[in-house]
Amino acid sequence: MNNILNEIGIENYIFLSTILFSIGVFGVLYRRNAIIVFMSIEIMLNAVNLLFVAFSTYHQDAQGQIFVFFSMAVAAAEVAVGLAILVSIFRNLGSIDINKLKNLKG
Amino acid sequence: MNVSLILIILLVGAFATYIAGDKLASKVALFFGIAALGCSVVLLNHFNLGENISFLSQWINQPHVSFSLNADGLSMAMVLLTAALTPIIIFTSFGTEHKNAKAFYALILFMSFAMVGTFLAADGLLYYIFWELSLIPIYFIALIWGNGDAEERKKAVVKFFIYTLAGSLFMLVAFIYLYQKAGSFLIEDLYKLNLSATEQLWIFLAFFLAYAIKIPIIPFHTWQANVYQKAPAVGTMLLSGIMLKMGLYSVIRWQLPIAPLAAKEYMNIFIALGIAGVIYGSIVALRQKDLKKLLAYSSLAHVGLIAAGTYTLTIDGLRGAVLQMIAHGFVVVGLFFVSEIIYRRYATGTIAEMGGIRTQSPKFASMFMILVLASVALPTTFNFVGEFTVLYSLSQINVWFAILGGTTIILGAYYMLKMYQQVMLGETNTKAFADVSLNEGLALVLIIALLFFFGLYPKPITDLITPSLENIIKVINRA
Amino acid sequence: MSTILIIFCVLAAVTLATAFLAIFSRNPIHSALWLVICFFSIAGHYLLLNSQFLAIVHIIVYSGAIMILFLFTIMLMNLNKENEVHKPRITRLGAVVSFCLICVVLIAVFINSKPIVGEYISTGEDYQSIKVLGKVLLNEYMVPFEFASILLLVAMIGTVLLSKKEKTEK
Amino acid sequence: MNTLIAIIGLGVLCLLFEIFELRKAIVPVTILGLLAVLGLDASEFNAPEAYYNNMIIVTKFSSAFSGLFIILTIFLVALGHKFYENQPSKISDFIAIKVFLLAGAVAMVSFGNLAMFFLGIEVLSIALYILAASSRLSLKSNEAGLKYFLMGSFASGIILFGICLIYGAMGTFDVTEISEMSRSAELPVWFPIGIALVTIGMFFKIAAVPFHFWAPDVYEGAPALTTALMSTLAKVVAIATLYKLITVMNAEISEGFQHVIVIISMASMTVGNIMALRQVNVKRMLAFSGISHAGFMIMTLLSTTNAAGTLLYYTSAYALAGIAAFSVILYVCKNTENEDVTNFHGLGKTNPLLAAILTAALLSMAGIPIFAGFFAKMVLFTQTIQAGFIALVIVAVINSIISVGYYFKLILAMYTKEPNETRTGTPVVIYAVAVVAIVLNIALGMFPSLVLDLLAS
Amino acid sequence: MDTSLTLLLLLAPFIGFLFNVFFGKSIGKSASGILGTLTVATSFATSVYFFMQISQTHQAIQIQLFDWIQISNFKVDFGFLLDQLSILWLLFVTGIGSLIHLYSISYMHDDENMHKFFAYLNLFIFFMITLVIGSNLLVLFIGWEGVGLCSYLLIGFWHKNQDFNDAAKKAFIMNRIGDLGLLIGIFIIGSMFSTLDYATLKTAITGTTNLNITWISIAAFALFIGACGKSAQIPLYTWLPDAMAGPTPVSALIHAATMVTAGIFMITRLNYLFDLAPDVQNIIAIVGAVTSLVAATIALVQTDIKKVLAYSTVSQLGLMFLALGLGAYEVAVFHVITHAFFKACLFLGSGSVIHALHGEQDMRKMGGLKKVMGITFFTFLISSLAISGIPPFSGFFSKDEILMVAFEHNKVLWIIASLASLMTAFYMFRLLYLTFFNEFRGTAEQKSHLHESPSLITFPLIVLAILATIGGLISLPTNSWLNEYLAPLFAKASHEAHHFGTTEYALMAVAVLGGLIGIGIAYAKYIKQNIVPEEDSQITGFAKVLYNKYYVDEIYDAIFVQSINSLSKFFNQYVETTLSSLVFGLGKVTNELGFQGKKIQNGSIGRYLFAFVLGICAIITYLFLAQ
Repeated sequence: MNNILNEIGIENYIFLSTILFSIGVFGVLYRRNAIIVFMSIEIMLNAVNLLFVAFSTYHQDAQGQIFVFFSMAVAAAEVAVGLAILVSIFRNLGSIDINKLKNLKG
Repeated sequence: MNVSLILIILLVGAFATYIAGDKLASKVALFFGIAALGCSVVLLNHFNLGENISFLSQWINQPHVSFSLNADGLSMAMVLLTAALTPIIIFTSFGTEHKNAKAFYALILFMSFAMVGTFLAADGLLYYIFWELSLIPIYFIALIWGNGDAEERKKAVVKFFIYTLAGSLFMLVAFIYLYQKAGSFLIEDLYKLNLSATEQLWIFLAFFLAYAIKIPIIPFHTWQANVYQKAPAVGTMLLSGIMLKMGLYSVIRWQLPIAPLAAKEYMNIFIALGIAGVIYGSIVALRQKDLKKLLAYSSLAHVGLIAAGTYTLTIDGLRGAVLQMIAHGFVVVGLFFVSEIIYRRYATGTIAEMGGIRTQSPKFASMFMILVLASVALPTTFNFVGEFTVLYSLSQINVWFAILGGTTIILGAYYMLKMYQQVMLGETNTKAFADVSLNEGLALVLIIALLFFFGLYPKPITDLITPSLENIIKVINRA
Repeated sequence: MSTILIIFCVLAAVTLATAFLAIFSRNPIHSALWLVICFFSIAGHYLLLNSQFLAIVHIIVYSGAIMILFLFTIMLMNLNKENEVHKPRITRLGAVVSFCLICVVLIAVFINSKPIVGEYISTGEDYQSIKVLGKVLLNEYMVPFEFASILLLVAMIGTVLLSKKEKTEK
Repeated sequence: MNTLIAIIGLGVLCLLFEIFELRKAIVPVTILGLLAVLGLDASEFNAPEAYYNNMIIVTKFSSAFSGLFIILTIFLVALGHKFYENQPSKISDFIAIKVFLLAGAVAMVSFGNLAMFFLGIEVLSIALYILAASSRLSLKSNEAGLKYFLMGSFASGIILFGICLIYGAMGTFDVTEISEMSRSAELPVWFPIGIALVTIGMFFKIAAVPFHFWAPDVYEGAPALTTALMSTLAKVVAIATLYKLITVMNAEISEGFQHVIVIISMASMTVGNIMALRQVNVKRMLAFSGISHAGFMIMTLLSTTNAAGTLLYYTSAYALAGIAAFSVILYVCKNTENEDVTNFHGLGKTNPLLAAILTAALLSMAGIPIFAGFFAKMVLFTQTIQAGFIALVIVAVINSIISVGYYFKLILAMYTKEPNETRTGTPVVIYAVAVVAIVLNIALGMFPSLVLDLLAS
Repeated sequence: MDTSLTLLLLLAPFIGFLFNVFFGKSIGKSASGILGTLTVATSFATSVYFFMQISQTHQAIQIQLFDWIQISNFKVDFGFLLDQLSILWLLFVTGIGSLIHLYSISYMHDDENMHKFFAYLNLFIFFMITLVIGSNLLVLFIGWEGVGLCSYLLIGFWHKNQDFNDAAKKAFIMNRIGDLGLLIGIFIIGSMFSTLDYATLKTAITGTTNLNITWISIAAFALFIGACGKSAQIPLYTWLPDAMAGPTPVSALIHAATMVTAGIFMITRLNYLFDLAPDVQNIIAIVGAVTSLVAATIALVQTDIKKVLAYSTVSQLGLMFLALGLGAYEVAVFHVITHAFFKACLFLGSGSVIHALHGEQDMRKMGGLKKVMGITFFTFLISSLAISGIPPFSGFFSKDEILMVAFEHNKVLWIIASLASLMTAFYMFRLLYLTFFNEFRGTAEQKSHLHESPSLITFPLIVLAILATIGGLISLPTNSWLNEYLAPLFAKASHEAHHFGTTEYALMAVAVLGGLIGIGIAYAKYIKQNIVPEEDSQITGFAKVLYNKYYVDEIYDAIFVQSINSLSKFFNQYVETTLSSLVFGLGKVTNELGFQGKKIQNGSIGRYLFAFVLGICAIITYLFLAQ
């Protein structure tokens, strides 16, 4: 069986992941809506997941894919906790604009 | 029996004092102070009999640090000074009420403990620990029991603490560097090191920063006058009587033998700095309006001379410096006690508010006069012996050093007598001034007696310190 | 250019475009929907790389669970109508700068590195079927697998803790 | 391994206690349980072994640090007894989360596989996000939680990316294999980049400059007990893990990497100390102090071969002092809205014992002898000079001097200002924790070899 | 035996001091006075014993008590040396000291602190004895400083008056300037010869050739500065006139007879050293001559009776230094002794006058006292004749020898000295006439109280007057007992070689004539014309310069005191504050940085993350792109 990467090249995956990761970073910085910021972080994690799978194929090794499972678990857990925090902020503040959260500074 | 006993006595004393409660604290502290003195005398006896009273035990394996206390003549002399002054200082405080006395006296004993440790330590790190440890009690003593405006005092004391700490941390770096070279902090191993000239210079400067601030040598003295003024009398006495000597002692014990090449190379600069301190301190003292500040600057002048003596690297310089250190310790404690006696009666340190005290209190006036004279190194007082030896050693380096350093006997007389005149003489003061009480008198007489005794017969101390100083000179000249 | 490469390029373009759109959309619901598409395209990549199981899991977890959670929250907070005022220009500029920086730096590093020469290894062994994955996960990776449960447990307790009202006992 | 299992079991037990309505017993039982775990941990100390395909590798390093974590957790749990007395329905959750957090921490120092490392760090982080935001009615706490969460997730993303690149380079997550491979062949550049990214992620966790911005805000906003946890346990775990990561993967520390470490260390110390000078809020001040301590701890990375003992000692000294300090802060600021220095005015008069303890703790952090903090710094300096970074040591020394400025601000407030309120009540647990922590600190100072030699090879 | 007697000699006054300090107040004034006197008398008796002994044995007595100071290359003992010179000094110190103590019993009787006065006097004697009998330079230095201290204490005896205190302080400090010189000299000697002991030093110096003359000269010069301070020579003389603030017996004892001669004693002691430094000797001679002239001119116009005597003392000391400078040590010693007699007598006489006038010292308010104070007048007259160099009084012999020596060496010096002598005669008789002749010019109230002083005061006067008369006998021009007695001390052959010829007689005649001219002018002015010096404000011209002592005090004040004070002000106001603010400044800068830094931490997650990203980029770039 042929390694699919002979067709595509691992570099391309790396570039794709990097750009996707960077988009995530960009989103985190760009948006002030906390939910979108969360989503951007999910994009970052997914970019890495993609790379894991690509490397998994590259090495012909299952571990990379296993790691993606853990990564997903982590993502899920983070989202759950993050949204819980967000909800309680929304309850207190009536908004999830992270620019309004500047009470702690100095 | 070894020297750690005296440390134990002082440390136990500090705890016992704290436990004894406010009422008994002063007496318990005095008891332990005297016990420590007794112990040190007994130890001296053992030492003179040639017994080994040093103490060595492994402490930290990696890095290699030992709990090593070494008692040679020099250390013993300094320990005796501390042990003698501690009970005297505690005794002088009897006339003043201190709130939270248990903590106050415990801190005094603790400080004494740390200072004795500094004098005895033969391991660089141990020495450094004691050195730093002695800062904490004096910080609290000055801060909590000091006088004057609280904000001002805070400023002065914090400056003092940070400043001295800053200096000593560089010393720590130097020690670590030395450890790196020698593989041990033990003084004998450090003495054996053969460092390059550049290394020695840096080490020397790092040490110098620590000591110049502690001693203090100009221009590192700016903390001194304010702290002396703000600290309570006891604190000032501890600072000026003993703590300054830690710096000078350390110059002899650590700085010079470890970095002799640098010391020799730049000797003139450091002597000149010391002498500049003499002249500068004296001149600044002339216009002081506060008695304690004036004494602080006089202290600056005197230690400047002592420091100059140590940097001559001659046996005379070192011997004179040590003698003068001890003498100055007693005199300055006496003088600060005098200022405290006045403070107790007039509640002021401002010289302008004094005057005309002599007619009201002849005994006090006489004792004050004697202390003033001792401070200006009148022959037959102990200070003369030291000052003479130091000046002699300076003259061996360069006559101009002796002449410039010798201006201390002129300028010193000028500001001290001027001060005495303004404080004590003149028309009888309108405010009543009770003559010294029995306790006060006793303390002063004790100090005066010691000054005269050793002024006429310094031989015991000279004999005690000379062999160890000769050893140190030998180490300095090893390369 | 082989078919696979073309597929890859299309998928990549879709992924990146939808990711961008998710971030640029004013309406959070739109963002979420763009993001779902993005996840699907990533699942497409997985399929391309022949890891079907992972692709399915990915869709189930991300699109099915996580994004639903997002949407649920958005609805709960009634955020769908919010017209977000844009951040001040300096912040946007900062975001763009950092995007460019991190992109350029990372890509530059990767380009700088030695290119992989020659054939990619191909053992021919099965390494990503459900069977193999299950064996690896439950044998070698048993401990992390169990430990992941702790992670989820903590998240669960935490979520409960954050939302639970205190009993006013006094 | 047994330690980890036991800890998890204990966490589950806590949850069960809630179900069986045994809330009163939770704290004591947990403490007892943790003590037992500590014993278990100690028994593993001299039995290094790898479990389950190298997922968990118990070494002296891991058991020593685990021991430290367990001790810290005991203190924190004990403090929780008082802290959560108004939230009885949640106490089991809080305690359980802390125990699980401990599990994550233990996993982080005893990982043998990057998966364990990643899961461990996520357990720890998620638990911390929750704890930071746990005061749900307080906007400050919410803000702290969100900030920490957002930035923490971001950092997790970076770490994950790093792990991915390592995997890409090595084709395995097993550290032993990675270590062997890193030694032999020519590696793709992914590996060092991966290491760098993981390190950066860990720098975030230990709040090193320039990844430190979250710390002051989060410390200030989070409930005091959580701040205590973050500034002691979390920081210690993170630096220990980073140290282990770098040593165990045998990442060749290039000269450039050393430079980076040196610069970050200097920057952390300087920024942390200078920023702390003008803080009014004590927690915030300690956050900056923590940043500067992070700078100190990072110095150990410069001599990876033999600095484990030093790191253990430094972290123990720092954490114990931190626990003691936070106990006092908890006591003083229990009923106040904020943790400003003004609340500490006159503590020396109203409660001399606690004032003395806080003073001792601050002195230890400032590195004044006989307290463990001094020896920690001293040993650290020794090692760094041995490694040849004398400039770094000099910067560190200058920073130590600056740090005295703000530590003493607090001490001055306690001793020179008049008290503005009378304090009543003597919470025994707080006293006990504070006293035990500071006694341990001083004991470490008196006998540094006890800890320093623990990890000597 | 010798040791214990020496100790008795030394310690008797010290015991008196201690006793007076501790019990003086309780035992009463007279008792304390008598005690003080007796202790000094004891010392005198012992001195006489030693004098007898040494006259027979010609053997110096050396006593070592214990080691004192240990220096690397030598050791200083606490030891005593009783030889011809020290015993001679002892004799007149304790002798005159006893008389003055006696005198003081009455003189100070009205003072509430009389016991203290005697304590100080005793202490002074003690230190003076130490100075004289010390076996090395450092013991001498003890006495040297000790007498300075006593001088300080006694000048400022009436310590309620701050002017007196200022005078005391001035005396002490000017002395200390000299002391520094002495110390430097001691250092140089110590390092050159590794000893400070007179005996060893003498063998070391005389026994060695090719000595380093430069250093010896420097040492000699330094020692001479010390002598200048103590013996009130230019430029360090200004303290002595001010020292008259002390009670008159003090002026007599310390500032005329004994302490101020310490410089001469020291130089005589170290004559072998000075002999090797001819340049320094020349300086000494010139300084001495100039001092004698300058002081004499000032004395011409002073109106304070004690000030006149003070300047006269300075002038006479100048003559002694002239002799020292010319190498005629025994001549200087001779003049020291005669001067001690007549000057003590003069001071005590003036004290008697002041006593009678209840403290009045201004000569313009005296006059005509001859009638009421016969004994005082008579003794005063004798002493005045003696100081003016009128034969056969003692002063004639000693002064004549000085002039003769001067003539031999240098005519200019001789002229200066002669001029000074002439002036001496003038101002002494001006003083005499203004005080004792004509009519009383004081208030009526004072006049009613005028009386001759009690016998306790007059007795010492008489004794001293007798000594002033016959003192010259110890060293007659042709047959000098003194020269013989002192001969063992001197390295060079003594000056007795000068055979008496016409030159000598002519010189003698010129000297006497000078004295007589001075007396004559004074007579013409103050008896014939009955001039009374003007009020201070009316003095003009050169007289004003003289009256204001050439404004030397003011000049010194401007140059030294003011500059030190302004330096002190400068240091205090600028240097101290600058240094202090430098240190504080560092703290402030850091603090300010902290304050500014707070602005960076503005709470915005965006900014934090931006920094995060920048950090990542920077690190990655540095690690992987920069190389």
